[in-house]
Amino acid sequence: MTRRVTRRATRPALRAGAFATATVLVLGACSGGGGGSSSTASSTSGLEGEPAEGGVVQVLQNADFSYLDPAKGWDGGVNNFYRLVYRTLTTPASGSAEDPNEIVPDLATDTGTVSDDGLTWTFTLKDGLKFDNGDPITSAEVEFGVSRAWDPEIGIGSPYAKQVIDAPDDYQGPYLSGDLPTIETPDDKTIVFHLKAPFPDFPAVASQPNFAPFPVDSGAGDEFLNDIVASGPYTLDEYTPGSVINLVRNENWDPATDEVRTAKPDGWHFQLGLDPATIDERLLAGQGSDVNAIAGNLQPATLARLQDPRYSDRLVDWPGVCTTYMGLNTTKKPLDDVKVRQAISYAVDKAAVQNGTGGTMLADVASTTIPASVAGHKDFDLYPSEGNTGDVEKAKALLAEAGYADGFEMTLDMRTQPKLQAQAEAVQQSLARVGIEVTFNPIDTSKFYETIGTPKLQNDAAITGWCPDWASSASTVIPPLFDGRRITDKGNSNLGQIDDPAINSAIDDALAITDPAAANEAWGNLDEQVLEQAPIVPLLVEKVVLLPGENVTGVYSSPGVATGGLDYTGVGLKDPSKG
Amino acid sequence: MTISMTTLEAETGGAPSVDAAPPAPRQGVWHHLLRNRGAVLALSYIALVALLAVAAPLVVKLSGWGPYEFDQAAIDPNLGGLPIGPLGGISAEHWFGVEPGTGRDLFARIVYGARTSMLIALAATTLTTLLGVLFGLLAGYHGGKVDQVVSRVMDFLMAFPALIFMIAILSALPASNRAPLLVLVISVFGWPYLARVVRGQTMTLTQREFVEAARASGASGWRIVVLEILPNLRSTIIVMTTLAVPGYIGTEAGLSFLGVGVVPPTPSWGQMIAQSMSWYAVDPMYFLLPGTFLFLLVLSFTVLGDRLKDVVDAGERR
Amino acid sequence: MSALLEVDDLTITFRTAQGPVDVVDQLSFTLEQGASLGIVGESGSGKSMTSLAVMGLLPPTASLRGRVSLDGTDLTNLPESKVRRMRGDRMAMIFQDPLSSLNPYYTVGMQIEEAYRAHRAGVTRRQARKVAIEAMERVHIADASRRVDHYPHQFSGGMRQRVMIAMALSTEPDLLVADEPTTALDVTVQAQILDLLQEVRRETGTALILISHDLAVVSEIAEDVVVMRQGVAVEQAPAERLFSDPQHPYTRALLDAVPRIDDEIGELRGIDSVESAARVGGKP
Amino acid sequence: MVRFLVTRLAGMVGVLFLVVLFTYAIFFALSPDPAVQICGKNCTPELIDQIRTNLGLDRPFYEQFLGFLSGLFVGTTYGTGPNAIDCAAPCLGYSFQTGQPVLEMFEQRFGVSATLAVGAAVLWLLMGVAGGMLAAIKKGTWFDRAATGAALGGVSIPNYVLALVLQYVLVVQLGWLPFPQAVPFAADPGQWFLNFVMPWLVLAFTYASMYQRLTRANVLDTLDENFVRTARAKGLAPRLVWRRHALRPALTPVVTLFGMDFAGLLGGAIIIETVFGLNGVGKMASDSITKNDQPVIMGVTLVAAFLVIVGNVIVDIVYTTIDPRVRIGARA
Repeated sequence: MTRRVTRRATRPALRAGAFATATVLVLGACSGGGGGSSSTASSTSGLEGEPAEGGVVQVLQNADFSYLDPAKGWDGGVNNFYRLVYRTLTTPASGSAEDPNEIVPDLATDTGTVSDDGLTWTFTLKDGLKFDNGDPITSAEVEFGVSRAWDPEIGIGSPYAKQVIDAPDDYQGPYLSGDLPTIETPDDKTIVFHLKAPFPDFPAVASQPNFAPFPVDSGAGDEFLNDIVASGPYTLDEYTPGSVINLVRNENWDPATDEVRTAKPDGWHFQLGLDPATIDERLLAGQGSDVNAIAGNLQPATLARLQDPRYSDRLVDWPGVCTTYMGLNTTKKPLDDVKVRQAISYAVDKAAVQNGTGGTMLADVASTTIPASVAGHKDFDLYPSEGNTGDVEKAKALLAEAGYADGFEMTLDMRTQPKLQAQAEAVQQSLARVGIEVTFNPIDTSKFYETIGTPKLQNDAAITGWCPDWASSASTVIPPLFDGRRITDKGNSNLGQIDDPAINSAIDDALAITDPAAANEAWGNLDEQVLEQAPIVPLLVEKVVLLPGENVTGVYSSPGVATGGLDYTGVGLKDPSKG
Repeated sequence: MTISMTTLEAETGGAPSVDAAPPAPRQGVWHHLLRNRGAVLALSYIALVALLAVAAPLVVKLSGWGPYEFDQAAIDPNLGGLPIGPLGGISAEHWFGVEPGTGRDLFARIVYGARTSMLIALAATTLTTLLGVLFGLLAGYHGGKVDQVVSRVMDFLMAFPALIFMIAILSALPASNRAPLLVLVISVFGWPYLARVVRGQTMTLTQREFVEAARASGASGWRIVVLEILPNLRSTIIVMTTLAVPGYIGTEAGLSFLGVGVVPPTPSWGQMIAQSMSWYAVDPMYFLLPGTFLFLLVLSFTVLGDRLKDVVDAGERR
Repeated sequence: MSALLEVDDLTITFRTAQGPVDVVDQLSFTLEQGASLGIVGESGSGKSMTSLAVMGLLPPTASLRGRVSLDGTDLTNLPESKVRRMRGDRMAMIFQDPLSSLNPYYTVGMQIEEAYRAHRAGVTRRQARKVAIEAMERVHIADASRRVDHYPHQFSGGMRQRVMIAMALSTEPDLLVADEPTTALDVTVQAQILDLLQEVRRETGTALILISHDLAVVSEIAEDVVVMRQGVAVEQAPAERLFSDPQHPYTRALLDAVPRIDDEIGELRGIDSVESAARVGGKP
Repeated sequence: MVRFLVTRLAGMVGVLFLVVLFTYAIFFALSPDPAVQICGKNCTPELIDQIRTNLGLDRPFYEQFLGFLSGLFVGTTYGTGPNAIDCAAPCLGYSFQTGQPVLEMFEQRFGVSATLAVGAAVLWLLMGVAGGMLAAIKKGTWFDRAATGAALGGVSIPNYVLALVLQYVLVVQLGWLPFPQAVPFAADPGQWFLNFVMPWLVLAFTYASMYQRLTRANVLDTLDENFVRTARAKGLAPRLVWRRHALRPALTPVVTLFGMDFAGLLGGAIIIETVFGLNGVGKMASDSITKNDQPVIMGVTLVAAFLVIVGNVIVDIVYTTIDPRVRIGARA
């Protein structure tokens, strides 16, 4: 069965609207784009033109990728990279596709066929699939690749295979336990998965990085730490951790088998370990090979320097897919009182949080859990205020009703990084207006998730973010954040620790809906239902603001692979001889 | 560099010798200091910063903005939160302009930052001096095994890559109350530099006639140390301590700069400079102001220490 | 024949924060070839400044009026480079503290050679070394050919002063200025060094200026004595007359302070007071 | 000499052992559980336990410590079975966050740091020592006053403030220099120089100021020494007095201080490399502190301690050859 998802309200194409107030920044091309009605709105004058064959794309990056091994890595940055070197059964559509949120076939000929009971999914592989060493990719290699997810040390990436696919309780991956019996490979082209329970979103699960195929018995221990076996259009030429990744063409990749990747450039050169400020300076200067450079989000301080028209042509501005929110721990007094939580929802000055994050160019104020660019978004604002600066009167009234007219004290878990600190301070200041005194519990970045994900250690509130694992549905937004039965001792993501039977059953209902459109409507309504309880305060959706080099084109957003950022698969150079 | 302990290392070579006459009377030292223009300027600036630090709540009442108050009207949300107006938003409203992104008043943050700098530096100085004098006296007076142990501990601490270790240990420790931790960590690595000098001078003094005389008359060990030896070390301790203060101010700022200093939203100059780093191109005032305040404070203590040393040395030569 | 050294109306002025101070005031004396002169006075009387003025080694903060002429040449009018060439060649000097006066980083041999080679152009190292060893032998340093390669800290105080004397004599100067040469030494060694000075003076015919706060020391060697107090020569007389018939009250006081000297060799009584006086007046 | 070396080396090993023990104990007590970090985003308590067992993290402190120590000499293996990771001797530890032996991470970044350190050292010796000597010779002149004032400012200005000021003036306002990034010498010597010149200057400036002050004071002190007076009394040419008798004693403490400072440069490099975004060992240290990558922090601390201690020993040895008064073995 093929899933079709209704188009989102806003396309992740270039949007000029946010610049309206910055006079010089109004893009010349916005007349043609805007609104998202046109399917080709994702190009501007500076980024026009089809990518030509050849050249090397330069990627300037601060941090190294987490892991080259797709069973280990799982985040917006590395997932995007994986698509250059690995293929999976399915994959999110290219950023340039009509609906980039859609899940489309990749190694498989379609997005899978489900049995009537919803428990068995069957995929058929395309012809002509090969690894970079020329060996054919068959169902055995796909099975082997997936089964690595069960290895306790290697399978630390995407959890969905383990959560959804049925497996023996003591199964520990191919190296320790051998073949996984619940994945069948009746012939070289067919692979059959047996699930624990029906999971209509299984095609999205099959797009997770750990569905990449690997030669049987490869990849034990640290084998894939510094080298890989590629199935995508590029393969690893050089890797110096923390400093350089060089990709060259995988000659055994057949473009005829791949509808997603255009793979126009001859290679990719990742320069890692660069300071964010250095990256911005280089992008601004655009010297030498930096005309072919792409990078992540610009720094807030850089935005003020983009008033020069020579930059505005190249500037890319997309809505994000990750919600920044403040979780309110409903097990703590007085946050167990819904009126107090609603009061906080009213009191928070979201505009101040937005400014601390980098202002209107880097973030949109959020009033919902599901971001506008993710399927299932419903537009509502339960706690509105003028200019999003907070409604102090309403908040005070609610506090008085709850018996806290004089306010109270609460502790906010925070990380001491400039942006996160500014967000926390903005919340602290705005809550002070209604008498709520916020003290900080600063936590080292590396320990932050461990702390807030452990209910025993968690304090009253914490500011964090959530990105959907795929943008085709909100099934990876609402359940992890609000399903009371998913609260665990460690690694908990339901920060509000809300356990409401009505919400729980509504989640079950929504998960069972097989019609995507109906499911999305259900998620949107559920979002509203949850926020009436105010277990979290949605704060922002951080945007994507990029400044690609002037020779770069094919710049499209991918909500599914790159959490709203630049989709590498379409990127190419206008003139390969440059730089 | 303000963080390296070698600043102290270099100065110990020039520490006043004890062989000369008893220390110049305090009055004399003040008298000489107040006649030196550099010393007076340095003292005035230190007094000003100390006054700002002590009276911070009053001062910000005068200036109108507290250190934590956001002023959204002072920044431009469409330009990444850049302060509105020239020179980082300097105006009658905000005397030193505002912080990008939040619009917090820089003057108030600098005034409160002075509290952090002064408090930590002075606390660290006090603790370091106590430890340094105590262990220096102990090792120098007792000699033998005690000296062996103290000296080995000092060697060990001085061989340690102090800055790297301070950063590492502070980042690993719980962040909730960093100020006492900062003081402790700075002092633990700081005292050997004073103790080494005190130890050497105590050893010399212990051989001197008046100490031997006191000992012969049956005075107890501590009595001799406190009444006979300590007064003779006074000028050394004062000079070395004054020269160490700028090091501690710099270290606190440096650690805050690297993100392991005091916890926000408490302002600290080092932290402000760290945050200003990404803004230096568009809002240079953001780093220039706290940077200048920090520079002048370190400079003042250095000048004061230098002059004090000159005066004490000259007193001893007379 | 003119005198070897003529000091005429010498006034040395120091610039200080409190204004100019005359440390030597209108001092005059003469010294014949091969003669010996003692300058006596307490600390701060200007005797050391006088010796430095003779050598042309006054500190830059001092200024000088009057004449200092060696063999008829007025040193005060000569350019520094010319004075330098005479210094260490025609006139040499030894100092109070032989340890700090020798450079700890170089062997004594090297330091003696250096003095010799500075004034003898074209001398090879080998020749200079031979001169150094000879000079050391002349001042009775045993095993000179080996010790020439030792460093100053490997010598005892008396031996170091012998090295200094050897260094001064290596160029066979006409005038030797000895500024408190025995003050920093042990009592027994003091006598040896004084004997040595007498001996080399007899052997080489060098004129000697001996500066000391100690009349007992001066009385052993000097033929004439100048008594200085606060920069002024209060009495100038042949040694014998000065001791037998002091004219100035200050001279008498000095003589009284030192225990009577009964014979020429000197029993060196009252050593303790000499020692402690030296301690107070000397550099710590 | 042999005995001296043996004693010094034994002492060095002892101090290093203490540093290792101390550091290891502290991080053992304070660090977040590496197993939790490895475990990733979707972790279960069982998985954490499993990883702990696999990596030997559940063993008692002394066993883990001994394992680390033996890894230094004979290498070690992390984990067991098919997923075991080998770390060859000298194994400074293994970063599970980057998936690299710590030593390898060092090797990759050492070049940048060494370039920074050597360049800065050359600059600061030139500026500091020459400046100090000139100021001493010209004591009291305008040059002396200017140089002394600059040095006073130099020791007082935090180098990150100086870095920002220079960057603002030279890069943003005047555009004379590029925004610093580590360009390999082999790639483009001109660019290499232009990119490193500002980090060199900033790192060197504080040290240069310190050395200027020290040199000036030492030279002035030495010129007051009796042996310099003796040299002048010998009638030596001023040049010779200066070079032979004043400079060598005056510079001896500078040489020893230089040894220690150079060995301790890793500390200074942290800030400079962070400010200028140069990917050297210092940057690696500050990054791993942010990420709490314990094995890397351990490794950096150890290497830094090693450098300082070796620096001390070298200084001692050099000292014995420079200063004849220091007999070998006399300094413990």
